[in-house]
Order: sequence, then C-alpha cells, then structure tokens
Amino acid sequence: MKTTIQFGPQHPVWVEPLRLKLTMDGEIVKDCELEAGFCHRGLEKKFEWDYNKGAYLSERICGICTQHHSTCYCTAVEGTMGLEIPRRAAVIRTIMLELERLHSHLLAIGLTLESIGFENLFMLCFRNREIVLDMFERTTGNRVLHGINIVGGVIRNIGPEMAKELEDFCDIMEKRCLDLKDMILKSYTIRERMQGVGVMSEQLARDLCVVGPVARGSNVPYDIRAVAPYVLYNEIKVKPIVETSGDCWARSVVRVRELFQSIDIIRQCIPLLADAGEDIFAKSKTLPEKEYFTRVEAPRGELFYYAKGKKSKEMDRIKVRTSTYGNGPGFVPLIKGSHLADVGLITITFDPCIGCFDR
Amino acid sequence: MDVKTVTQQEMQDVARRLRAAGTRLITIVGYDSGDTIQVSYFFQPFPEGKAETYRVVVPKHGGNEEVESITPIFPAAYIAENELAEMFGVHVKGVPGRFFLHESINAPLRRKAP
Amino acid sequence: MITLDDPIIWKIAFPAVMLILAPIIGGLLIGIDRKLTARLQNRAGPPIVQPFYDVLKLFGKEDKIVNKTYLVFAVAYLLTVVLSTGLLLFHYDLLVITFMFGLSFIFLVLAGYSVRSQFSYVGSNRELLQMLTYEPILLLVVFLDRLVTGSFQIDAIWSFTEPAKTEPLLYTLPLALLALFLILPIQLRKSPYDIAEAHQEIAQGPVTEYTGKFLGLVTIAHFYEVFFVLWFIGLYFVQNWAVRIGLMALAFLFSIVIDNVTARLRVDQMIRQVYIIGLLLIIVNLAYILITGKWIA
Amino acid sequence: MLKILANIGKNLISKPYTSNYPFTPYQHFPGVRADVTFDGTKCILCGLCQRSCPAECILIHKEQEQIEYLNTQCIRCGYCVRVCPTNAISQNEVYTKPSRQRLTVYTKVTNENAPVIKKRMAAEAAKKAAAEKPATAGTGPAKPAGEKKVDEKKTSA
Repeated sequence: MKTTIQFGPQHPVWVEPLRLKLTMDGEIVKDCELEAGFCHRGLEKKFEWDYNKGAYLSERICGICTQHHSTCYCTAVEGTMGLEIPRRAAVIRTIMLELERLHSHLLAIGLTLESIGFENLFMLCFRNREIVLDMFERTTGNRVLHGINIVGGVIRNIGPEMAKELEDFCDIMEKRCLDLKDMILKSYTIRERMQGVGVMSEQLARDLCVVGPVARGSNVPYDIRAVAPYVLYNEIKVKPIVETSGDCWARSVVRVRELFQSIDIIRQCIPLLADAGEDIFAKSKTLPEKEYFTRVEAPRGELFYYAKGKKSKEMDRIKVRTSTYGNGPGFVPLIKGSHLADVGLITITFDPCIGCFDR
Repeated sequence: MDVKTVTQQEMQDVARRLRAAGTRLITIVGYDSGDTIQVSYFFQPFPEGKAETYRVVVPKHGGNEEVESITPIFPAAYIAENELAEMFGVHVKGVPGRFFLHESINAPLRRKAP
Repeated sequence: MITLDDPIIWKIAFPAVMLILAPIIGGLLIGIDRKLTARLQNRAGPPIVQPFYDVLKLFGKEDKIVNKTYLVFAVAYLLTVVLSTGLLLFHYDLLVITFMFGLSFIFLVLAGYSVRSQFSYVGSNRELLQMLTYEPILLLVVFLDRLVTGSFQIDAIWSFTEPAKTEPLLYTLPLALLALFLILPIQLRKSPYDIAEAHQEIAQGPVTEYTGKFLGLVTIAHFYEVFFVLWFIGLYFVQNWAVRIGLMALAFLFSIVIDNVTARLRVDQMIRQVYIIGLLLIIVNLAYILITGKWIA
Repeated sequence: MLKILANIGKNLISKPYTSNYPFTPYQHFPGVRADVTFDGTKCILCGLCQRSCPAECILIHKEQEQIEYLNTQCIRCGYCVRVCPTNAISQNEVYTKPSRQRLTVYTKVTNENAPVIKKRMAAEAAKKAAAEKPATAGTGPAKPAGEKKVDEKKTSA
C-alpha cells in the first residue's frame, strides 16, 4: 500500500512551518519532497533601510541566534565603511556569541531528545538553558532578543562585577553540562534510536556543502571560527570538533562537546575584559558605495551577510544566507529510505530554523 | 573584497575547476543595479584559504535574461539559484525557479530600469 | 442477613461496585501518574483530578464529525473495554477476557482506518503491530496460568487444589509476571513502547481525528484500560489484599519510572526486544513448571 | 541509565523548578530593558526618535505638542534612548502586562525651549499684544497642561 504523508507545515516535532511530502511504503519512506517558504517575510527587501535600524531587524530573522545575526550584520556594515570597533566591544561580542551558542545547543539537544520521546532529559536541557537566559537578562537586559549590537560597537558594558558573575556561571554550567553529557552518552535507548540513523557520508557532506554541526558530524572540519576568524577568534584559537560516523548520534555528540568548548572560550574571554579600554562604541561614518561580506559561525553553522551600501543612510542590498539555507538540501537524501519514525529525528538533528531558512 | 568578473561560459569552467579542487560554495548573491543584474558567486577553498568571488553581469532585456546553472556541478547551489530566479525574474536554466515564493508574487527585488 | 463472608458479596456486589468505580480509579491513577511524572521532571504538574477536568471539558465541546463509522468504533472501543473489565471483575474465563481486551484494540485500529487521515492510517498500522507484539506474550502467560491452575476460570486461581491451601501464582510463575511487566508499557501507552501514539511522529495515531464527546469516550476507555491492566497483574497474588495492592502499585510505579528513563523505540526494535526477552522469560518459566511438576494437565 | 535514575530521584525530592505563573509573578533582574517613558519637560519635539525607531511606535504630533507612544508595538530595543539629544526618554524596568487592547500612551510636551512651542508662544504673545491694544483681553485660554494620560483605544473585534 502506498500512501503520501504531508509531514508539516504544522507538525508537533517542528515549531516552525516546513513541509516534507513523503511517499511511504509501509513504514519506509520511498520518496521525499521539500517545500519551504511558509514564513517568507521579505526581509531582504526590508533591509533596504536605515542601516542603524537594520541591526534590530536582523535580530528578528531568527529568535535563537539573534546575537550572531546582528553581529554578522554589524560586521558587514562596518566593513563597508571601514570602521574598526573598540577592543572591549569585540570581547563583549565574543562572550555574547558563545553564551548564545550554549543556549542554542542546549535547545537543539533538548528538542532532539524530545523528538525521540525522552521528555525527562528534554526538561533537564531546558532547565539548564534557563540559566543561560537568566545570564542574558542580567548582562544585556533582555532574555532572547538582546539588542546590544549596533553598527560601531555595543551599547552595554560588562563591568567587573558582571565578569565575576559570568565566571561563577561558567562553573555552574560546566557541572550541569557534565551531568547532561553523562546521561545522554550512557543511555541505552538513546543510542539505540540514534546510532546508525540518517547517515550523511563524508562525500555527501562535501558535495552538498553542508555547514555547522552537520558537517562536523560527518568528518568535515569546517568551522568559520577557524577558517576565517572574525571578532576575537584571531587570538582565541578554536579547534573544530569532529565526529566521524555522520549519523544523528554524531551530530548530537558534536553539539554536546561544543558546550564545553563554548564555556572554555567564555573563560578565556573574561580576563581580556580587564585590560581592554573603556570604549565600547565607535562613531559610525557615512556609508560609502562599497560592498562587503562577512561570515559568522552561528550555532547551526556558517552565517553569511553580503552588504552593499549607497551614498545615503540606506543600504542598497543585503543578502542573508543562513545556516539552514546551507543545510536544507541535506534533508532529502537522508530521509529517503529511512523509517517514518526517524524523519522527525533526522530533521531535528539538523537543528532546522525555518525562520532563518525563509527569511 | 576583490571580485573577478567573468562571462557565463567562463563561469562554468571556473566552477568545474573549483569543484575539482574541493572548494565549497558559500552562496550566490544577485543584485539589481538598474540596467544589469549582477550575479556573484562566493567560494571558500577548503580546508583553508581566502574566499573567492566571481561575478557574472547579465544585461537586462525585459525579463528574458538567462543564467547558466551551476547546480549540475555544485548540488549546493540548488536553493540559491531558485531564489535568484524568483527574486530577480531571471531564467536560470535547469532549475524550476520556485522555492520560497508563491506563484502570484513576481520578482520582488527587481528594480525598474533608470 | 448478608455477612462479609457471604459469597454473594464477593461474587456480585463487590465486582459491581468496582466496575462503577473503575473509571474513577483509572482517572485518579492517570492523575497521579501525571503529577508524579511532573515531579520526576522537576515540574509542579497539574492537580490529580486533572484527567476528569479534561474529560468534562471535552464533553462540553463541539463535535467535528468526520464520518459515522468512526463514531461507532469509538463507542465499540469503550464498550469492549468496559466488557472486558466487567468479565475480569466477575471472574469469567481468562481466555475470553484476553481476547475481548484484544478486540477493543481491534476497534481502535478500525477506527483509525475508517478516516482518510494519513497519521491515523500509520497509527493504526503501528497499533496493529503493537497488538501482534503483546498479544502472543499475553496469551502465553494465560496458557501458563492454565497450566498451573488446571482451568481458564479465574476462580481456579483461588481454589485449584480444593483441600489444601492455595499457592499464589507469583510463586509458580514469577517470570511470567516479568513478561507482563515487559508488555506493560505497550498496554499503558508509555515510553519506550508508546509507538502508536507517538505525537512527535504521527500526531495522536488512531485517535487523531476524534473531537469533543467522542474523544472524551476514548479517554474514559483509557481510564478503564489502566484499571484493567493493573487488576490483571493483581491476579498474581489474590490471597492477600495488601500484597495484591502492593503488586499493582509496583507495576504502576514501574511503568512511570520506565517512562521517564527511556526514549521511544522504533517498531522493529520493539518487536525484537519484546519477542526475544518475553519468549525467553516464558520458556524458562515453563521449564521451571515442568521440572518441579507444578503443572496440571 | 543509572545516572538518569539518580537524577529523577533527586528531582523527586527537590522543590519544583516551575512557578505558578500568574499567581507568583516573574521577578526580573535589575537592569532589564522594558517600557519607555517620555519626559515632557525636556522634549524639544525634534522627531529624531520617530525617525530612528525600528518598530515605528513613536509618533510626534507637533501641532498638538504631544508624543504618541504605541506601547504594544514597541520592541524595547532602547535605540530611542540613545539618539535623544536632550535625554528626555528613559527606559524603566517594568513591563506592561499583556492586554487585549492596544495601549497608547500620550505625553504632553511642556518644555518651553522646544522650537515649536517657542514659535506658538511668540505668536500668541503677538496676538495678545495686538488684541490688548484696541480692546479688552480675552484670547484663547491656556491649554490644559495634563502631564500624562493613558488612553486605551479599544479595537473592535
């Protein structure tokens, strides 16, 4: 019996709308078709705007990696006008980026566990994530959309007291992440469900140019922090975390291991705050008719902004290429031939962000 | 940011050469400058190297512009080429040209010729 | 004058009262389950009577009727579950009870097939596979009961050797009880074997299209199911009420804890695990009965 | 598996992490960026905040000399606080409760240094002077200097 299943646009496993049209043979998926664009908001057109407002607009592209989006946008615009941001601003941006990677990865791990019906660890992940959000509220004043990046620097300083708090936070977080890692890596049922499921071979990963933990789970050590360093990653060397097997398990383990990498980077950044100057903001210049592009390693992978200015306050063209945009073509070959029970799991280990995908 | 401007035929050769060298495609960016449509291809050499940019300039003539597809060479270009086609109303050979937008919306980023 | 020792109390009055109380007990158990699960996940959780609030709310809702067959199957599902619970309480034939309980699952499966919803179809397929998984184990357990009691009648569990003091089933069939514990998550629809109602994969499985009153009926049927399954496990120690209720509570807690420490498995993994472990347990138990000569032909 | 069992045991005896939300409200940390308030005595009605607001939630009415702030449309980015030349805008730590109506806050500007008001006062003074010469006084009364009034515009369902 052949049936066609419309997996989405509304489906419990994804919060956001994406449609997979699955042709089934019993429990096995024979064919798969990807359809996107359910939340296309025309943001690239809207970006032809006052460049100062663009930083706030770019945060709204995605609710999870807001800091990465606005940092990437600001770096691109600063690049067109040849602006150098103060060192303190760069350190603060780096700390925020890594904090955000922490909370995004915890979210992704939690959702992965939820998609295989493990509600208990899902709750644990979200509880740990809550601590990171509290930290955000203390440092930036907002929980999710931080709004501290503007073209030329940041608007909130991290003082010595806050730096102390951040250090304490790192200790607590590391302990909790170690617990979480133990629980995930040693659970029999999670291994049973995730190992050998949705294998993306190294060749396929190179062909489709997938990014982020998806690529690193398939033995492709592609990390923008190492390949093309931005803000402070020239000083803080990052070694890409790589797993070889390429299945759902590998992708999740990459995320679990990157939690510790992020905590480590935050710890390295905090002492740099002490001897960075007090300046956190450089006055922006006029926008020349130039083009520039920047890339940032967002939690889901490489994030790309292309900016082109014209001789006015408004931007001429902004192109946003998000990480799910790069990973999107990877869904189809992996889902073909898998079980229906694994479709949600495979897609959620890509950590899809449809808001990013459609823009 | 240094850009090498090439013709469409040269672009195919460039893409083949880069593919053989193991280069990654970052994305394809379209830009409407009024009388031309500029298509920029961004590549990242892997495992290390500086990003390269190639640009194809397509003169506008009333919505019948044709761009050669590099999807057969780089499978990763599929979504980007579809988006290029639907956003700028150009015809990219070999891709359906609809991915994000509904059929009723036509080339929102295309500008009027000055 | 009817005294407590009068058989009429234990044969008619008590089962009748229990049959009326069954949905209330089942609902309370589900409420406790939700509260306890929430506490295990460090949440506050809903009040214990929340399942009743849910059902009351469902009965006040508007129905969206997909087709009439679907509704008939919902009622049939409820009735068969009530019937099997009643048969169990009134000490009927164990084999008939097992098949009647299986029949209720069949009605649920048919309900899933009767609507044109893909998730319902897949859910029904999985429900059927789950039934094929747990039904052989359950039947074999019933056969083992028959072997040691000499009859399929539930009454025989009390009185199979008339003059001597009866021996609890737990002493002769401990591994069969473990096999029942193994299929417990399937019957209670809990992780790791809640495959048919995996809402992350196929919405709600066969009951996806139910709304309003009929979803309420299905929920009430689930209350009965919980009661039935636990009562069935209680048969393993009927001699002492304290031990009997303790056994039921153990099974209940076991299902909750297992629900919280495991992920959901796939259908093929479920079939493999349940068949291999369940059959092994039953064969070992059978060998034990045969060797010790506890069996009655 | 054992680690998870230990964890759920620990969870069982510890206090629940979740709170009974509407009854025990969430306590924000100090320094949170919430609603924006306008100081009518400092504002000079330059309109810079209106032009720089990304959410377009500030409307400056120069004729009525008041600021219209669409509370429910505001994204609390704090950019207006940065751009204001006279520090008339401040961001407090209290969030508006969710509501079914659109909340609009009007602030009356009473700063006499504002160019618009200066011009009006000058015109009024000239008019008064012109009126006083031929006949008795009696021009338009001074506008009510209401500091701030909250108006709830009800959206029709």
